[in-house]
Amino acid sequence: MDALLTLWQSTGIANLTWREGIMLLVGCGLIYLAIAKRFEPLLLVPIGFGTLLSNIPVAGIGGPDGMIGMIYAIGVETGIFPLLIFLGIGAMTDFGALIARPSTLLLGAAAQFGIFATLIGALALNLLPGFQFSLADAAAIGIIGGADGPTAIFLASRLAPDLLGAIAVAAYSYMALVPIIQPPIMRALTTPAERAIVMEQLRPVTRLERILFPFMVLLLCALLLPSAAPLIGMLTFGNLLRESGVVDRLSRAAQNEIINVVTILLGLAIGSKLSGELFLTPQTLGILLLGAIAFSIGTASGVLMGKIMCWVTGGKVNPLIGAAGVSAVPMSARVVNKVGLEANHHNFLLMHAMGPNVAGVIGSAVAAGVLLALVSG
Amino acid sequence: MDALLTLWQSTGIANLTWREGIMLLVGCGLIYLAIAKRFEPLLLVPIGFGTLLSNIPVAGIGGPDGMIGMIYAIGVETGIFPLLIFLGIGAMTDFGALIARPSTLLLGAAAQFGIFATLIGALALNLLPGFQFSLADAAAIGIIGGADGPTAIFLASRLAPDLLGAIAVAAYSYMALVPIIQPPIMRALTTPAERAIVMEQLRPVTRLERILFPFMVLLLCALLLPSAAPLIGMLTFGNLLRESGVVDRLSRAAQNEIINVVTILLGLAIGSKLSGELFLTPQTLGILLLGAIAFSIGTASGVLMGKIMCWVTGGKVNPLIGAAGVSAVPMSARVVNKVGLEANHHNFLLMHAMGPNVAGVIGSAVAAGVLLALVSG
Amino acid sequence: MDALLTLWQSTGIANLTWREGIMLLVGCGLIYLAIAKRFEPLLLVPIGFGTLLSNIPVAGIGGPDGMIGMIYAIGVETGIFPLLIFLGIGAMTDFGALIARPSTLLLGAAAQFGIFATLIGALALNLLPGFQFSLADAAAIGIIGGADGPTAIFLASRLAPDLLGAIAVAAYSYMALVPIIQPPIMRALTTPAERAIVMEQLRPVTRLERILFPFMVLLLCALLLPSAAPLIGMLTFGNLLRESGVVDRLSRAAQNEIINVVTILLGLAIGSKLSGELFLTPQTLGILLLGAIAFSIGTASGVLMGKIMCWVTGGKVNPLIGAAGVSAVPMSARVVNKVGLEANHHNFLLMHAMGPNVAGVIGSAVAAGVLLALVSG
Amino acid sequence: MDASVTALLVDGLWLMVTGLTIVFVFLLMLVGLLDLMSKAVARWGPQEPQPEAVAQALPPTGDDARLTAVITAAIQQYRARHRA
Amino acid sequence: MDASVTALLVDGLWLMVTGLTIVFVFLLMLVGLLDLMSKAVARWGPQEPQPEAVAQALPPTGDDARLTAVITAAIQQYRARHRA
Amino acid sequence: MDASVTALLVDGLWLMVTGLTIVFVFLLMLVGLLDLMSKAVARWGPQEPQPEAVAQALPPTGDDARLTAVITAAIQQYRARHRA
Ligand code: NA
Ligand code: NA
Ligand code: NA
Repeated sequence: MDALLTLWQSTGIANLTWREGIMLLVGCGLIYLAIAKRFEPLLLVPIGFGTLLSNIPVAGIGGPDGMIGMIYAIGVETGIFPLLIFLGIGAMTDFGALIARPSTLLLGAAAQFGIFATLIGALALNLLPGFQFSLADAAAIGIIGGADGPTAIFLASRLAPDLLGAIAVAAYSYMALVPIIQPPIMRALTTPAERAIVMEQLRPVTRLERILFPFMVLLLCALLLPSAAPLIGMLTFGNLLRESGVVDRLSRAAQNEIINVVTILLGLAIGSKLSGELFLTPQTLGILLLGAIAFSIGTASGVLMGKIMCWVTGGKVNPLIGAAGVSAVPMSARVVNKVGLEANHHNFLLMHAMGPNVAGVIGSAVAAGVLLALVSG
Repeated sequence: MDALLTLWQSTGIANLTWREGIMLLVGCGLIYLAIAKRFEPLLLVPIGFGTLLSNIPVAGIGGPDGMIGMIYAIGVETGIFPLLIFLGIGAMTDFGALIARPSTLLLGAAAQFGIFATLIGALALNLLPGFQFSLADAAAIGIIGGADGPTAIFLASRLAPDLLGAIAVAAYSYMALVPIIQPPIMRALTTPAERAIVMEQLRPVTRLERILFPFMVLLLCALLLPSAAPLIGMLTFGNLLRESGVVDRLSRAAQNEIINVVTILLGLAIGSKLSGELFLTPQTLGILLLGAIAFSIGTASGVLMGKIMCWVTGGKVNPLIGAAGVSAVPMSARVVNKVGLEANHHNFLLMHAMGPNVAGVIGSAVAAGVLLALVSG
Repeated sequence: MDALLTLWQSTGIANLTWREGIMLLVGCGLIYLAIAKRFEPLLLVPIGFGTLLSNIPVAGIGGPDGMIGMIYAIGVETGIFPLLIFLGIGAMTDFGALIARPSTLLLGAAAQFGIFATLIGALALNLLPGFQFSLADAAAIGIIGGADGPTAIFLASRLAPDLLGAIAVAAYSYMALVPIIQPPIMRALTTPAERAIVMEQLRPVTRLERILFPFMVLLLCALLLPSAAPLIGMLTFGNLLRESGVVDRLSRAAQNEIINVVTILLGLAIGSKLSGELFLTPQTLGILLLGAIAFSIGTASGVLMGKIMCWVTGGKVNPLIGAAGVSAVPMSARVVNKVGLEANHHNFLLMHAMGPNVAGVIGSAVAAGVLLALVSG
Repeated sequence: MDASVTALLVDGLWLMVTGLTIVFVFLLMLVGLLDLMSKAVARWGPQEPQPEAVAQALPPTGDDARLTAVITAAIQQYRARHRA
Repeated sequence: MDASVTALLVDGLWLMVTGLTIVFVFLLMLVGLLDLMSKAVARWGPQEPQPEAVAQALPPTGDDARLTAVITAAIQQYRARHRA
Repeated sequence: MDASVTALLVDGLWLMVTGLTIVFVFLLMLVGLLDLMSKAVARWGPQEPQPEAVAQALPPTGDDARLTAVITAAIQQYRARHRA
């Protein structure tokens, strides 16, 4: 009898709290979005399943002695996992369009306005009861506006680890929602004539330029903003592996083995931060709300900068490509292409949007470095 | 002269103990079985070589500062390696046959009787002089009857790390001996008429069922038996990666990169537990003996449950498929197929045996959870 | 104003020391050699980039809390990375030529003279002001003469971690320079008639011999020189994975996934030892000078041993193949082939040079074991 | 018979009974749950496309090894044919 | 309005201004640097070979696997020649 | 000449002599061991099948992926047969 009681008390049902129950549903919801709606499944399937595993009562898989807890300590607390993902992204990214037209970096810069506006918004939420965001919290929330998953995870793990779960979920969810969030904003801010602008073909880029490019970015980062060096460093290292042309097997390892294995482990580890105590708070609602605002403001400021560039160049730049400055590679570039085609059936903007698109990745890594330097310093 | 003496004293021969010498032979024996007899080579080659390296005198490769000792501490003590292997197995396993006919889970349940009978046997051995098995030791030995390598390693590393070497060797060796151990038992317990039974074709399984399956298993595990959650969790996670159809690159990483690399390291690490002091004891003989008994009892109870199901369903179930309930995927399913073909040349049981076969994997993971909850709790 | 000052003080320029500046140039130089001159790019690209990242002021990426510093602690201090590379090399190496003609092991032995001569040279440098090489330092420097990257890294990380950066750079640079360093020495020490000697075809080697080979090497190492067991053990383990023919997926994992990922991380980690304080010293100049001498002496002693074997066998051995005894696989074997072809257009020595070439790998691992046993013991 | 061993054996028997019971209860409940799931999918799930279509749709998922094997086989067949 | 929140908001605004400024300065300088680089490459860089030539020049790069393959091929050729 | 350096050099020379000796002894013994092994294999080892036979015998080894492929093929064959 006693033994049966012990047994019962070791079951999950007997120990299930309502928070855990809700988080199990949240985990299922994330996986549903990933599989049925194709919301960034590469990350959201592991995150969702990590949420399930971490919220199984008694098992403690996400705790300090549990498997996922240990993975978190090794890979996320140290920052190594998001950096390895950045290595893979560098090895997978073709910066040719950016090298051919460097001015599109300005579009990538403008779109970072979303980050800083959201930061203010997060601080303003403190006026409501129940919100207690510090400056570091606000900075970590703002980075959602960078539309760049690993950057958001890296910064949040440094500045606000308790909010990491909500921030990662918001970042990846909104990245998946880019095709829904962006088009209305793009249409509202541009005229049909602007959207129909056909841009000049990009010049070809030489191999030497491609090889020198990572060094230029790293040089500037080393001289001006060392706090962004881990992110920018791994991104440029990956890109050098790709473009050097002499280390193909390393480039392939970065693009496949490393990024795939790390994605599985990183997703599980983030799931361990989706626990009831950390996630079922008004803060999370605030973060989800602010994330949507961040994406919208980033898109709008990118498009507005696009309009300025259009005006300065005498109509040679289609302002739509500014929307790609939020990054969310390559989703937002494809959205730009689609909206452009609506206005002019012969207007293929994809290649032109790739410039601001990859500029957005650099832009948000730079913004992350700025926040790290100014907020934690 | 002095230096020559120092030199001589640093050689292996001068320091070789008889225990190390025998263990070097054991290591060679395991590799011989793996290469010449094809005994589970993927595990036994690394285990055998790990045994060689760990028993080289003076070098201390298996010790706390040696390479293999460190791998053991990182991957086996934490339980991470067997769990990652379970992830890969989940990603490689097609549970379709089980979903099409869930009742075969009962065959997977019955075959776990081998685990518990062996546990009693191990405790009974304490009546002989030289045996001192605790309840935890006995539980770890019993799990050999689960016929599932990573489950045995996981449980042994938790309950009886000193016996890990012998248990892992016994588990994989008997898995390789399944084609020799099982057929006589199967023939003894069934009539030719029973063996000739042709089963109904399995219904097709929809993609949605395949996707929901891991959740059903995990749900039950979370509610009833959280102690099995790490094993069941990684198995179902791997299976979801496979069946979701949206994260192929992660599924491939789990099936290849992760499982291959971990298998190499896990094998080496297990080899470090095959040291003379731990292995050359009467216990090891007992474990090898009990392992054979465990497999035999598991096979028998599976077949007997098959006979019950045959009787209940009015002869629709071929009792042979019960033997596949011990797991040892896919070896025992092929044994079933072979014995079935002997009785009836048109009787292809392979697909029907896959159901109990994968049920056996779940069954022994559940049994491991039970043992963890009841013995260490 | 104050904030602007803080900001300025957090930039890289404000903190850049001249040492860091020079090391950034050294890093660029290494990458230039790797890409433009094809100097062992697989290692020198990551080492060079690791140098850049580790010398970015303020960021501290190579420090104890930085990403590369952590990678160094986990992979290099423990010795695990070079050992995993040796595993991969074992899985990639065909020892057939050596098994067919074991006597070429003597050429691999002779070429190790470079190691010990350089060791003396390093100690002699202490006569000059500014040099303070201990016996351990000298041993680590001497191993450059082994012409084997991972062996050099392994030994240096054990005996002289502060010199690791310079030693690794010297080892890989001179390996890349083999086609320039070796031919003049080879021509100076041989007559045209000797160089024109056509060797007998190698006998075919059976599968069983290939499988037994790693055990023979490991057996001797275990009995005589346990201090070489980690290196020899992983090399022979990798080779067994390759030759056993029953674990293809593990062999492929060792040759690809493991070696590629570890190469990236190892290169970065070595870069962290290329810091101004450790590298910009007279010692480094000495190491680079001694490295060139080591390669030259190794080549010369290999060729001289080749001449002895030629004389003993009555002219059946082309002395050129002795030069391949330094290892630097497969570069030096190709150099031998080229110099042989110059003397006789039908003289293909490639296969015959592969024997001493892989013998050189074993030879320098043995020499490393000797140094570990005698110097640190 | 040693008293402590007897006690252990009693513990072991108890463990066997509870253990096997739990295993059976667990797997029986899983049988029920899977049956329920399959019925629910059959009733409310989406209309699955034709099995042939499934068979063709499935391969591109998951296993590269299989793909490689298939391709290799095809190549060898092709070569054999052309050699003959 | 809470004084501490006001202070935070002021901090945040300051952060926004400096932050965006740095982002823009950084990326503007990068624009300049990339322009300079491209011009330097165009003036002093090597004449880029024809795209086709590039495509053919790239593959023989770095890879040991390929090297092994080449050596193996050479060995087999060698043996074949000597056997014949 | 500095006394401590002289002592070091003496140590170094000693190290060179013992070190090279061990390397040579080790590799000489390995030569002998490999010769013995080859002779033993030639005398007692299995008759090596024809090279072609080897090539065909090796592939079916170990690999699970292949096993999976075989099983899958069997399944599909089975289904196809029963459907028809
Ligand atoms: Na961005
Ligand atoms: Na089982
Ligand atoms: Na060497």
